[in-house]
Amino acid sequence: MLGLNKKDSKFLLIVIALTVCTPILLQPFPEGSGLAQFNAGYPDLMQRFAIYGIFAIGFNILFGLTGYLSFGHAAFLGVGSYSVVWMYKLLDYNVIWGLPLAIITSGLFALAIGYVSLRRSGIYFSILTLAFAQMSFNVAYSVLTPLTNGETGLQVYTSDKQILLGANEPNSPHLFGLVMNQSAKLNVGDWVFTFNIGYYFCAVIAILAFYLSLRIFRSPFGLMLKAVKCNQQRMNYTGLNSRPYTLAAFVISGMYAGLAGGLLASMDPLAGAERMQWTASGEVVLMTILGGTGTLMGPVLGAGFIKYFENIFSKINETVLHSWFSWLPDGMEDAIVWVLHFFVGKGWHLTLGMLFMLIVIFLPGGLVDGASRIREWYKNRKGGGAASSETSTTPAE
Amino acid sequence: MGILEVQNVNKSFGGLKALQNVNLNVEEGMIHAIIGPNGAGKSTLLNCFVGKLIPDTGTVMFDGHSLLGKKPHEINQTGVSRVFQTPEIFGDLTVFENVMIPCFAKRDGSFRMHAIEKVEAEVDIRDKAEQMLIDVDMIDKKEMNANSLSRGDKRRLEMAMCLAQDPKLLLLDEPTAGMARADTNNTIDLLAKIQGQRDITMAVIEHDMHVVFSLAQKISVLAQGTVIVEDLPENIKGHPKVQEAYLGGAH
Amino acid sequence: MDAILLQILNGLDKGSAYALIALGLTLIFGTLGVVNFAHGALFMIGSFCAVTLQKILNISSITIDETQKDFLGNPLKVKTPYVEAWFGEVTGQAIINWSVPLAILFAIPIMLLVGFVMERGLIKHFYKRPHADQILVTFGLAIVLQEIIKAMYGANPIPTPAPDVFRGSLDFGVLLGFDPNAVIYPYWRLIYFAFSTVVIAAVFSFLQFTTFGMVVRAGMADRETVGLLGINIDKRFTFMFGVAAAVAGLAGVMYTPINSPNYHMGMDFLVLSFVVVVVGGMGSLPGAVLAGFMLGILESFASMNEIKSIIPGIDQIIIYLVAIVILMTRPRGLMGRKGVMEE
Amino acid sequence: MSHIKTTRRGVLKGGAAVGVGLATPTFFTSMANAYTNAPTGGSVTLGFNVPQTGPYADEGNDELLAQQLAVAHLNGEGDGGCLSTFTSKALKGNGILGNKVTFVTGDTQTKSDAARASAKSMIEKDGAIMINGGSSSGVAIAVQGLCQDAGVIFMAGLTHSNDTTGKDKKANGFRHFFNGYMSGAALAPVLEKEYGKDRRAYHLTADYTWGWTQQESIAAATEGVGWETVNNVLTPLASTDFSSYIAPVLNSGADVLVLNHYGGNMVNSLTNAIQFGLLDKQVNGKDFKIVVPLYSELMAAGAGENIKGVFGSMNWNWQLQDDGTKAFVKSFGEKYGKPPSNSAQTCYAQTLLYADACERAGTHNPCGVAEALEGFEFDGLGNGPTLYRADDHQCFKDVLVVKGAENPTNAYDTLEIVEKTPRAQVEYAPDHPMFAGGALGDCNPGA
Repeated sequence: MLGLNKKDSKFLLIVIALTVCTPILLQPFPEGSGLAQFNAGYPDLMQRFAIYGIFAIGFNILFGLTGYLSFGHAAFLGVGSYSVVWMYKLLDYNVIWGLPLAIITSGLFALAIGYVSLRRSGIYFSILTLAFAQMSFNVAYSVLTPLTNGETGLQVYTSDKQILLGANEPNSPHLFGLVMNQSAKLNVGDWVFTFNIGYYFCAVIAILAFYLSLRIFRSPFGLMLKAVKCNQQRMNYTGLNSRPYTLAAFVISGMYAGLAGGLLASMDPLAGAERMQWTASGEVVLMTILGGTGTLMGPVLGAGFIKYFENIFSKINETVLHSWFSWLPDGMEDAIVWVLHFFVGKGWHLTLGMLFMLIVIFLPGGLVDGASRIREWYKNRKGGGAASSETSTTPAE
Repeated sequence: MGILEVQNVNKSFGGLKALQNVNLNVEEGMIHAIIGPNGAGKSTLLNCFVGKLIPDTGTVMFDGHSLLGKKPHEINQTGVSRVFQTPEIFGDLTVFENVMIPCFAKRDGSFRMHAIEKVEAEVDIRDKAEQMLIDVDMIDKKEMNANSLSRGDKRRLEMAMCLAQDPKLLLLDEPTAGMARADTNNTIDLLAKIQGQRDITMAVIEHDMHVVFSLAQKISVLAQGTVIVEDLPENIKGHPKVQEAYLGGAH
Repeated sequence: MDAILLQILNGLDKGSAYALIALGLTLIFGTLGVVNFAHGALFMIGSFCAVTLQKILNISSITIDETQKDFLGNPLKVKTPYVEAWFGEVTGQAIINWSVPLAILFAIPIMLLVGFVMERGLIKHFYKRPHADQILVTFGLAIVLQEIIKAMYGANPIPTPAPDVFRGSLDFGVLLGFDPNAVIYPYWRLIYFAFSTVVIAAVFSFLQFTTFGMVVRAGMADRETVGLLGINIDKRFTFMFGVAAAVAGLAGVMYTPINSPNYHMGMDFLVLSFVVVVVGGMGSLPGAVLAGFMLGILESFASMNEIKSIIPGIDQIIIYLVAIVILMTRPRGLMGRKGVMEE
Repeated sequence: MSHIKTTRRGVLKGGAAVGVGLATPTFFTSMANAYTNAPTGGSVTLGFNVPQTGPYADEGNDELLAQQLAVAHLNGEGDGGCLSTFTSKALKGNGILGNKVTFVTGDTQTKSDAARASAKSMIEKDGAIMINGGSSSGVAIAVQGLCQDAGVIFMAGLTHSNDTTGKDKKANGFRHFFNGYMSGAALAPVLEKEYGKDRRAYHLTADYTWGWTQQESIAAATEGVGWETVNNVLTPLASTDFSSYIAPVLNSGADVLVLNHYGGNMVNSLTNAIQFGLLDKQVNGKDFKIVVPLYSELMAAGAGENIKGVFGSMNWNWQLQDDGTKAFVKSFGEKYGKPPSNSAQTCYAQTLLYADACERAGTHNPCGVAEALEGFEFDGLGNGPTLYRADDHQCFKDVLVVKGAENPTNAYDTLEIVEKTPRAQVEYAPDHPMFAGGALGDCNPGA
């Protein structure tokens, strides 16, 4: 199917099915129950899963395949967002103008930064990319304010030209009239599922992005990128010029980042400079490593994991904790709430930090490693050792 | 005319003169061995051929073109392949992928953006890579991870990778170093077979005199950074200068 | 002229902070080959050693004073630190006043211990793992450490002043024949500079002149060979990790009077210290120190009005710009060794 | 195409009303509700969006405590706080419009992106009908824009930039806090009185939007009383050490240093300035002085003794003696054991004001609430007689000029009130040039 072998086709179909069903899968608990707090099936978070998934998939093409660790990919995210918002300001709210521009500008930006940075390797490369991104962030926050609106973030004002704006056009991002923040709801018993246009728009693009990365992984080009990571010396003595390969990977992953940034602005028409800060660059690095570097699905899982904690755990406050444990005797309730409050709400960072450590200590291959271990354990339990030898030789992707 | 002509090459590192006025002429179709005691400059000389080092003075001509100032991948594309002392392979990839990469390099040149094509669909590349593995007798290890191979297998794999490019000149840096006698003999047979089949010129650096005299059709002896003798194997054995170089000069 | 002199002083002072932090980082980076994202957290913990000591010294007995009212109109609880009760008011207050210098004594064993525990308990298992895994685990550790500090002390900066005798500033200009007030520089910053220089010198001489240091340096160059000689290099590396943590911690303790410490100060310095180490060159201790001072001085110059008026915003990007220029002209930074962290 | 915005909570409860609970799936594409997150089922959800991680986490925590207190008071729990002193008597202590008040919390991280994400989650997931809180102008403006689009009311929390109710004002957003212009207008006469007309000021300004509007305001106000602005130096946001910006100050001929910094920046720049001994120096025959236009209790705590004698302005302070303040401080202090900060008071007052506006409007509809708040005059919440101006949704009230206390008796009276600048003195026309551009637009009820 689509130029994929049977195994990959099956894999892609599973990914598509999961993506389509996300609004249902992320909503496992009925409304009003105490556990509804853990539901994640609301539009904004689902959109973020898809968008940061794209960001991480793209980053993985560079880092996972070539081993070049960029610490400045957030710069491309920011450039993508600014491109899209500028198109809103100049033309209209149709995202069709901004997204291609986001990919192009971030691609050019990546070409320039990559051309310089890729002259060095290892940590020197990482620091060069970091320096470029931090410079971009600092100037975007201050001296480039006319272009970026600085601290406030670039947004559309009523005084903006918007020369293509039609009389009946929606006043928020849309694709030819399909308004991104529109949703439909499905009520099944106590469950409510939200199907959001913006999410499905992101999901379609994310699937395309995933498919493209799958093709790259399976292509001769992908093989060459893996060769860069393995042994650049041998590569050069085999008549291959590693520089254009790495530069191409850098630009492709920069374009993915630009697309992700553009989508962020497509879901929410504001582009803030913080998107370019080193913490944002670091976040995608963490997502990729956490999920499983060099695997196809890992970075997406990592992205979902971090965004889930950021948006769900940060909202569990003491009142919520008390409501969960109200069935306990008072003293015990207070004690449990007191202990737990260090890990949720304002303490969500602590939980995240501890999970980073636990995962990297116990699952050297990241979340994907965990998934394949579970699968293997399950298979062993079911069918004895026969199946395990097969799974261990093919890396989980 | 030799396919590789080296004239008056000098190279020094700081105050140390590693190569002094080296002249070498490797004739097409021959196996040419370069021998010499430790520290004689053999590896330095080899590095000057492949673009890793640039000589301070002198010329290195391959097939009528200068190699000086060219990058390693450009030199390789003109038809020079190198086997390293410790095998340089793509450790995390499978044996088959290892061999496919040079096949791609041979067909597509030093860079091609074939990002949408599929490796699986490249029938000619796959056929050629399989043939190479059959040639070096490793087809049964095709799907193994290259890191998990034995040292001898790694070296055979590296040989296969170099041969996959159909090089005009194959440079071998101590191809049997650290091998057991049986493996060494296998390697000798393999090299002889290759040379018989494909008419490749080879330059071999080697310590093992058994290997040298089994294979070489011509021998250069390098000592203290300079070529002291270049002659046929039968003339080398008893040559006084060679004995002097190996046994330690004037003593 | 006086303006330039001032900025050189500033640059040396800033540079000494950068150099000190980078020195510890490059010990870990260069000796152990570990990308330690928790190094900023070590600096922060050093600072909070000073805060903790200050809090300990301020532990008080509470008496209720009926004549005074607190903000709710209840009788005021008057606090008297036990230190004052035990040593008399004058001595007690002096001890509290000197809490930052005293914290140095307190911080060295704590930081050594933190370093040992960190290395033996966690980092040791990551020597053979990819750098990416090291980044993730040390970043996770950094978050955990700073969240613990946040849970203990809150997010707000905590003032930890220098002893009274070191308040105010020295009028350098008068000594050099300028007008009064032309070149003044705070006493504590001068002390910080001197302190940094001493610590840096101590670390260098330790590595240069002791057998222990020689082995460690040899180990940095070629770990396997030293291991083959039958020397237990691991134990020494553990100790070096402790030393690196102690250097970071001391930098933190002494920094507290300059800027009130807060729980995320480590993250603020993290990126910068990596830039300094890499600009200095991987695996080079003198490189890290040199780069620290160089970036400090250039940063100070870039913040001069005369320069900002020519290139607006130059002070925002100077460090990164210099880093790019240096790494482009010198592939391994100022004094980097070949093959360290180049893959 | 019309906007269709729905939330699960709203749907659920709406669904329940028409008899769902059956297993039959029902599919909604639009809602019968007239506005976003219309409360059903006897409770109404407020969203408290404050920084819980990052440098302003303590500020955010204080805001959160105050908001929780406000919710308790609205529901008739506790001592009722300011309900008894508030001049509007619409609130009965039985929730809002009979609906019990509940709340959800989110973490802004003091980043526009994260703040918008958490506000969205409260609106989309939890059915919050109003968003309250925050501790920076960038975040306030970003979230205000979001609430405008989503059709909920936004009450801004701590935001001091002129832009929040200037070029970035929005019909659904209201600000109880004062702004840079007001700081300037309140401070300048006091500074003139204390330090004289003939002063030369050197400004250090945080290089981002808030810093610029603050600097512009204070420079204009001090120039108005005859001061000269010697220099204005922009400092990078990421700076932690300001020594290289402070070192040249003494040589510039200036005799006053104005620190247009906030939060950690201000704590560090003030600490650095004191280290350089600036306050011990004399320039032009006058004692050197430092001014910090915007103070907060937490900044004062962070800077410690360094604030002694340094002037600044505040929105409110717990040491005020009016009934509203006393009631709030008593209520807050007894519950949490410390006096509230001025951002806590802002968030508390805003929660009450929102509830009161709902009661007076008789609806939770943001348009009705906005209309009730526009032009609303009241007293008894601690700030004296107060007006929510209809033109730009800026609140007008007395502004406090404070200075660092010379001899604080405890951890909480480090700032002392110098003057309560009357409201008339800090008022300005809605079309004042510093607030020009932008438009409120129309209120958006969402549905």
